[in-house]
Amino acid sequence: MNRTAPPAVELDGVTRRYGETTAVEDLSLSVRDGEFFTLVGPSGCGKTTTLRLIAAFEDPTQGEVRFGGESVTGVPPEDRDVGVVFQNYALFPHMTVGENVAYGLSFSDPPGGGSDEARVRELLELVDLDGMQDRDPDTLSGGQQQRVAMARALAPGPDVLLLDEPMSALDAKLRERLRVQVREIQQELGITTIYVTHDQEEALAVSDRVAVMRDGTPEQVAPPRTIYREPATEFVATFVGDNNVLSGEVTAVRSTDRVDDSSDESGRSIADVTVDSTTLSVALDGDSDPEAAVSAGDRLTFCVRPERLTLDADRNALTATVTSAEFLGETTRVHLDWEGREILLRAEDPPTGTVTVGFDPADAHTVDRQ
Amino acid sequence: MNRTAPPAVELDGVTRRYGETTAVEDLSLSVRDGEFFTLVGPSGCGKTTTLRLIAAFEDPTQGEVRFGGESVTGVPPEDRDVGVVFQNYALFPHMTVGENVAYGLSFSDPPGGGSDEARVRELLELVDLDGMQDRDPDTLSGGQQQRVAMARALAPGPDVLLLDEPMSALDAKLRERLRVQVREIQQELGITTIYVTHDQEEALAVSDRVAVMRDGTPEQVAPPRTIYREPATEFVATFVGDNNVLSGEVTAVRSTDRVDDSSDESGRSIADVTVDSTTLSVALDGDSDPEAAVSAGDRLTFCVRPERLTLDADRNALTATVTSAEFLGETTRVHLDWEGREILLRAEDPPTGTVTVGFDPADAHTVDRQ
Amino acid sequence: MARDSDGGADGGGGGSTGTANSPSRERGRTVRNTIERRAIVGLAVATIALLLGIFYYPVATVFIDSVLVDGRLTGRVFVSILRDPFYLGEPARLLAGEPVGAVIESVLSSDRRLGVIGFTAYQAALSTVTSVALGLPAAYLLARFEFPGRRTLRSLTILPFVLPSIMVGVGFVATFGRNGTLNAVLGALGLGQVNLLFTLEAVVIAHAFYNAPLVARVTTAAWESVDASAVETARSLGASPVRAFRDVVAPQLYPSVLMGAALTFVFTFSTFPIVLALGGFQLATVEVFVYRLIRDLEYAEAAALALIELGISLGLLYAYLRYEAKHTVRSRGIRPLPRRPLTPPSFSVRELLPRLGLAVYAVVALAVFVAPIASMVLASLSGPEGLTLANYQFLIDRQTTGAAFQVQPWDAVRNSLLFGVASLAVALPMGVVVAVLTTRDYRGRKLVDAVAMAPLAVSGIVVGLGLLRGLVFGVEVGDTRLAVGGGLAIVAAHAVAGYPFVVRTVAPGLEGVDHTLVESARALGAPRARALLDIELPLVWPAVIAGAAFAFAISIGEFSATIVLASGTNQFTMPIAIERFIGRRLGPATAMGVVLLVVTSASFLLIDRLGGDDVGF
Amino acid sequence: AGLGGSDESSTEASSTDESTATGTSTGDAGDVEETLVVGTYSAFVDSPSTSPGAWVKQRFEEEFDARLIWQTPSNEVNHYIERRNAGVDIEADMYLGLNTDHLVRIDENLDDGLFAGVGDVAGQDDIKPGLQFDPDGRAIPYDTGYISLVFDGTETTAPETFDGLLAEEHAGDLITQNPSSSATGRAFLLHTVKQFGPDGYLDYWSDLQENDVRVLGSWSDAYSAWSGGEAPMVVSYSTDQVFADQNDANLEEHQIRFLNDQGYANPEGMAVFDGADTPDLAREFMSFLLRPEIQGEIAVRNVQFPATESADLPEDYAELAQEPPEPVTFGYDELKGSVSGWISDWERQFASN
Ligand SMILES: Nc1ncnc2c1ncn2[C@@H]1O[C@H](COP(=O)(O)OP(=O)(O)OP(=O)(O)O)[C@@H](O)[C@H]1O
Ligand SMILES: Nc1ncnc2c1ncn2[C@@H]1O[C@H](COP(=O)(O)OP(=O)(O)OP(=O)(O)O)[C@@H](O)[C@H]1O
Ligand SMILES: [Mg+2]
Ligand SMILES: [Mg+2]
Repeated sequence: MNRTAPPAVELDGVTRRYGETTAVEDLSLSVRDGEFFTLVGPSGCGKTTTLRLIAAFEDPTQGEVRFGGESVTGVPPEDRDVGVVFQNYALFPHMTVGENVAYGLSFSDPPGGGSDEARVRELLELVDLDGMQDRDPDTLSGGQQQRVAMARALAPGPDVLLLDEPMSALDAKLRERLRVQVREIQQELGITTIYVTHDQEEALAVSDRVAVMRDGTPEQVAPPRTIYREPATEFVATFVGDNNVLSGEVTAVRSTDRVDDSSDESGRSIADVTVDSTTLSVALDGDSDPEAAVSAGDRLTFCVRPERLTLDADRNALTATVTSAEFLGETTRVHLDWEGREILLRAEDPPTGTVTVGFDPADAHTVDRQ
Repeated sequence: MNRTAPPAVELDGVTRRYGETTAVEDLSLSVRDGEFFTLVGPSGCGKTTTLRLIAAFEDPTQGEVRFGGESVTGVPPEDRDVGVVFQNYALFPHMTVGENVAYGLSFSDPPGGGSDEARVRELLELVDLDGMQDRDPDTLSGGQQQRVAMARALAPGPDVLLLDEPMSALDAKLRERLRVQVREIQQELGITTIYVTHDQEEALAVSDRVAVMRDGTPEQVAPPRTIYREPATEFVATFVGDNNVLSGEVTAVRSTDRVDDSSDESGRSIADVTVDSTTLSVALDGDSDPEAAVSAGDRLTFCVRPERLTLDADRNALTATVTSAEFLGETTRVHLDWEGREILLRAEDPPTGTVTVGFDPADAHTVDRQ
Repeated sequence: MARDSDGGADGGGGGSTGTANSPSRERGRTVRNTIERRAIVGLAVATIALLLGIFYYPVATVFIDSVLVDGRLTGRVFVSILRDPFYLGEPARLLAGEPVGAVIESVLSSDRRLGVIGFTAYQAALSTVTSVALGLPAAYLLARFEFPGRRTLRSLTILPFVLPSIMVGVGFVATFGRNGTLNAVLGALGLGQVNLLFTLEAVVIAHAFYNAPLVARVTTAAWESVDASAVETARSLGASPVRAFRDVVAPQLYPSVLMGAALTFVFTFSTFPIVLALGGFQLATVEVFVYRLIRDLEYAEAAALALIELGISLGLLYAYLRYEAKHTVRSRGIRPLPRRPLTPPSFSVRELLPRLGLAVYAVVALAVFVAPIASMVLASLSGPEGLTLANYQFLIDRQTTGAAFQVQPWDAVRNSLLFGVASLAVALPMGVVVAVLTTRDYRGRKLVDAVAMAPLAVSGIVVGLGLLRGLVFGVEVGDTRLAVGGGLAIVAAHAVAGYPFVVRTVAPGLEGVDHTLVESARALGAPRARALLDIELPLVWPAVIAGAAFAFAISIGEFSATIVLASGTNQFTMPIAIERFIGRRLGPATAMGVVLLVVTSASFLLIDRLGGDDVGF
Repeated sequence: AGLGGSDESSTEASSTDESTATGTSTGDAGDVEETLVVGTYSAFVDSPSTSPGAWVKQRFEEEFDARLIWQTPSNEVNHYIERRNAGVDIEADMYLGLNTDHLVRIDENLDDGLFAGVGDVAGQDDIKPGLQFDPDGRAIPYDTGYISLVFDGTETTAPETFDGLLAEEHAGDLITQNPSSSATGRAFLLHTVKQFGPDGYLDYWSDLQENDVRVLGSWSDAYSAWSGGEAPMVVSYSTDQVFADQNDANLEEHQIRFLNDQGYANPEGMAVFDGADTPDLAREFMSFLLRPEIQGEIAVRNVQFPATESADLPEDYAELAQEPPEPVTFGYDELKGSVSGWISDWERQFASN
């Protein structure tokens, strides 16, 4: 990855309107060459539209799309070297599975030499559909169709791969395998991949960077860890993974206070936040600039991940009642009721009745301050 | 739930072929009255076909479907009293939300007496869509559409509810919220529910029992915890959640040996299994019948969940190299290479380089013995 | 919710006691359900009965003559036709026992004989190709471009369908004749004269006049249901717009284009008045001979010839239906291709070229479709001294002073509309039921489908005679003779003639409906008939309307059955009035023709409006 | 005769009940007065220019205190042949508009004929001798037409002889009609048979075809093509100028030519159906039609020539309606057994592909 090179794909102030609806608004994004870039966001937030703008299926109402630093305005889809997998698969209904996959090869030679036929076989193997060459798409199950669409898009070895929820109909195992494959192919060939998914875990697992979109604009664009651990907004905090968001008034700010022996960030200030009648200690982010310093009287919104809550803790202790538990295999998600708020907790063996949970102030992350 | 009553839905040796393809083969299942029964399995394993057979959208090539102990062969869908929610919701696009929900009431009186109108209101309330009667389905978001489909299926008070991946198109947040709702509605109404999902976590979270299907037949039918903790086959072990499967030759079997202070199963035998050149101790399941007792020389296949592997353990220590790590938010999935085998590990902060992992013999579960 | 026991479906499952329905309500529901449950079967039986009574039986009374001569069963009539080079051309010599090699050689030679049947097929094939060539650009225009009046234009494309051949003859002579508009224009442009009339070309163009709109309508519908994302995917895989069209769009249009082509072939294969009016006897088709033989009471040969004609048409339809079954794609047409404005957004070659092509096409269409119709209108307004309303005055006079046994223009209009609406009301359910039956999966369904299409393919002359024998004369039952005639019989005959169009338009629609919608309805308790009525039909409403328009058009244009079945002049329709008003001057007939044009245009606009925003076809 | 038949394309119009199952009713109107049902071709009662039907009906009913009902089945006399073949009641008393080959066709196809003998009809003796075409005495002629060429004198001058039509200068000049669907076309064909003999007419036709003769479907196809200027000559009736004059057309454009000074006569006859309900009334009607004043009026209104010598024709009628110097026609005996062969041979030659 060459960071000084121009971004592989860049959207600059792009807006796309459909009549009254604004699907994408003043969107600026840049995707680096060879990057695996993921768009997540609630339904209708403009993910598909963004991909369509990149693929030239739509023209921006305003703004510009650039590939490798050069404007591609007016360049038709077939000349953009993009591979696309649509949400509805868009398989060619009058072609067999094999013909679908081979279609893109009629415009270019298969990457890596070989014959078209070999390439088709190779790709169908990749998506676990060996021997299905001659089936008609409409005799396939939903997941099988989706895999054909994946194989078809990969066949010509595009420069940019646009994937619109390409695995929503697949089971976790297959999805993992495929995404690892996609990731591998992507790295091997250096394909820039822009991926839309509604599976946040998937977004975190595969991406170099993730853009969390909302109402046509990204709320945060960052590497997965940052998205998960330092969400920029409350929306991002709750949209990606479980989270407990609390807000209250800051009653005091103490600085350079060593919070806890497990905390290794000694330079952080601690705020005392009163949520309803309970006062909780929250570590403030160290790098917040001085002007934005939190002071008493501010309203602070912060979040604590469920897995950071510990049972029978003594700091920031909340006494709550277990309302339900969901067995998730690896852990159990426990729903607690704390003074009318829902608090989520992870546990291996779910407790029952009334429990006390607490968290290390350093595990709290501030998402808003007023 | 009345266990002496005949099963609400029963498939007896059902086979369904499409030309050359066998979608479902000699499938026998019985679903108890009021149970939340989930089918999971890889794409194309026959889940949808199974539901379609139950709903009479397909006829079995062989075998019989029984409702409440009586054969329903030849009974058309409209007389089977089943509610169906499809993956694509299949809302009637030319009807409003209210009309969609009311549709099923035109063939029977609303259960409980009341008027059709009251019933529609009641159901829309149930699915949290009060006041949306007059909207057109295509102005609703995916999640809302899904709930309309639920309400519509529930309206005539079906005996059995069939759900085919009703949430696969929704983002994780919404899916979690809805599945809790589905489960609540199901329990409130005590309705027998057969649920298809490709999301294993979801299957574990909501079901009374789960059937893991493969190639048209169930590999294991059991409650979620059993499926996760005591998978019957290697396939189940790896399909539901991550797992490390190892197999080797049994060199010794020691019994009534207290394995470890954390283990509370004192009655279990321990087998020493040699995998390649490493000998590992594996606790054998206590309830295995005497004839099936493991003896030296057997080939044993067992599995250990990644979250059961601990770093720097002294028992069953394996020295492996970290090959990659996937950040999943809550934890990180670490891929290790141990003598050419992939070993998965869960860690909060992924280690690098060479690590030693180990596991408690009681955390191993035998899936096969030859 | 009152559910308290284990499962069990009413009527099939066991053990269920838990529904809260009172027994009487339950019974009411059961009665209604029983009716609904039997609705499809009932309608199917009624349809079959109607077809048997109004079509198959009457037609059989004629066809039987081909094998039953003087009370004896014989195949000799067929043999003699098939051995007659006059009918069958060179292949006849095969049946006459000549060596295969010699026959093949002569078939390949330049002066081969086609025979009447061969020639008929040849001109039908030419007409089909021309109709497709003239229909596709129209489909392109209607499906892919947005412009004011698009919907009206699409509604009116069906007009040629209802025009009596005499009107078309008048229009064509005035347009393509020696002194016609075309030559006037060519002359004004300093180009040479063309002599189109009385050539095969004239006949072929007239056939295209009738059938290109049909091709255009069905193709437009298919084009509108192509999913844009398939095209986009092809583009992203490297296909240029032209390649994407060829590889992705075109294959999805083939079934419809072929359907238009198959119907065109069938219609032009049994062409009759147009060939003789615009071509001449040297271009005589099979139907001309069927007519002559029947007129001369040579029933055996006539019936055999008509049966051969039918066999060829049905064979073709069957082949088409087999193709359709294999190639119709369940369109997931979620997002149709967007229409482009007719005015080019930019002046690039890419934008200009197709529009330029359309402009050229517009000139051709003007000559082929608009000019003949305009000529008819002009003819109706012309007299010996130039423009006049005398011909319309004639209609008014005939209405006010005509004798009771003469055709009255207003009565004809009223009857046409009445029969049109009534036969529509019969043809729609018939067509829908047959469409449902033929879209189910069973062996030989395409054969059933083809047989159901027979009303399109049987010689009109045979149908007329059959109706006379089978219905008007009736059958002896005991002492009384059961005969059928009059308005109801006309309506039934029109419905039989029109319903195949409903089938052909609705069946692909039904096949394309997402089956989970129907399944959802049935799981909710809807019997098959209700699911059809509540879900499928509303969803394929545009196709239903399209079929309705065709069925209505067929009824409006129908001649031979109407005149046979009418019990008096007071049951005559517009085409009969036109025929009656033909005299030494064509003015009165063309005036009546214009009335027909106006009345049917208005009807079609109205019918299409009922179809809502997106009327397919 | 039966009324209420559901099939005939014309009856007493709106007064007819529209029962759909019939065959038994015998006319509920006019129980007292007698009813005469006359089958004919539609142009006789309903054509856009003039037709005698209404006038005849009115005069007859006034005088005879009977009801006259016109029936105009679309396939004309074949309709009654079909009925007889099927053993269904004929429902008409007589037929108007028979010609020689109808009789031939009937006799060739029905074992027991369709018509009764003429019997006692006053006025028969006035009929021009050459027009009687039924040797078996069933049909009486009531008018006749002569088939000739009509040509546009401003474009060409028609040749005087059949051979003249083969001249280079008349290439593509003539339009005629299909002999099986048009009376004029059939007459023209028969005229060539008359001229060249059964062995020679096909050769003549092959020369004609080489000279680009057009054989269109119906008389109106041909006439409208001719009117439109597609060709300057058309086979039509020798009364053409009567119409031209009525429409104030240029008579120069409507010239008549009798080839070889001959005109093929096409007499139209009437006959009573075997088993008619009111045969006497039918015969009274026939003699009514043969009366001089009626003959004259029919001729004018039907634009034909009267069948009788005694007809009262307007003075100027002969000026426009031309009679050939030498009428020719084939008699019944000549046509019987031959005509269909002649036509089908011609067809096979002309339309051979
Ligand atoms: N052709 C169109 N006409 C009108 N509105 C449109 C069109 N396409 C998209 N929109 C609107 O634009 C917005 C963004 O749509 P888009 O398909 O990009 O969302 P998305 O993020 O892909 O959602 P999902 O997760 O449901 O697929 C939505 O509100 C949608 O209704
Ligand atoms: N109409 C059909 N014709 C031929 N094969 C079919 C048809 N329907 C299903 N199949 C095949 O039957 C098998 C089972 O299909 P089914 O739809 O039941 O799978 P599924 O478990 O629901 O898969 P998915 O998770 O992908 O939806 C698949 O291999 C599929 O290709
Ligand atoms: Mg989308
Ligand atoms: Mg499925």
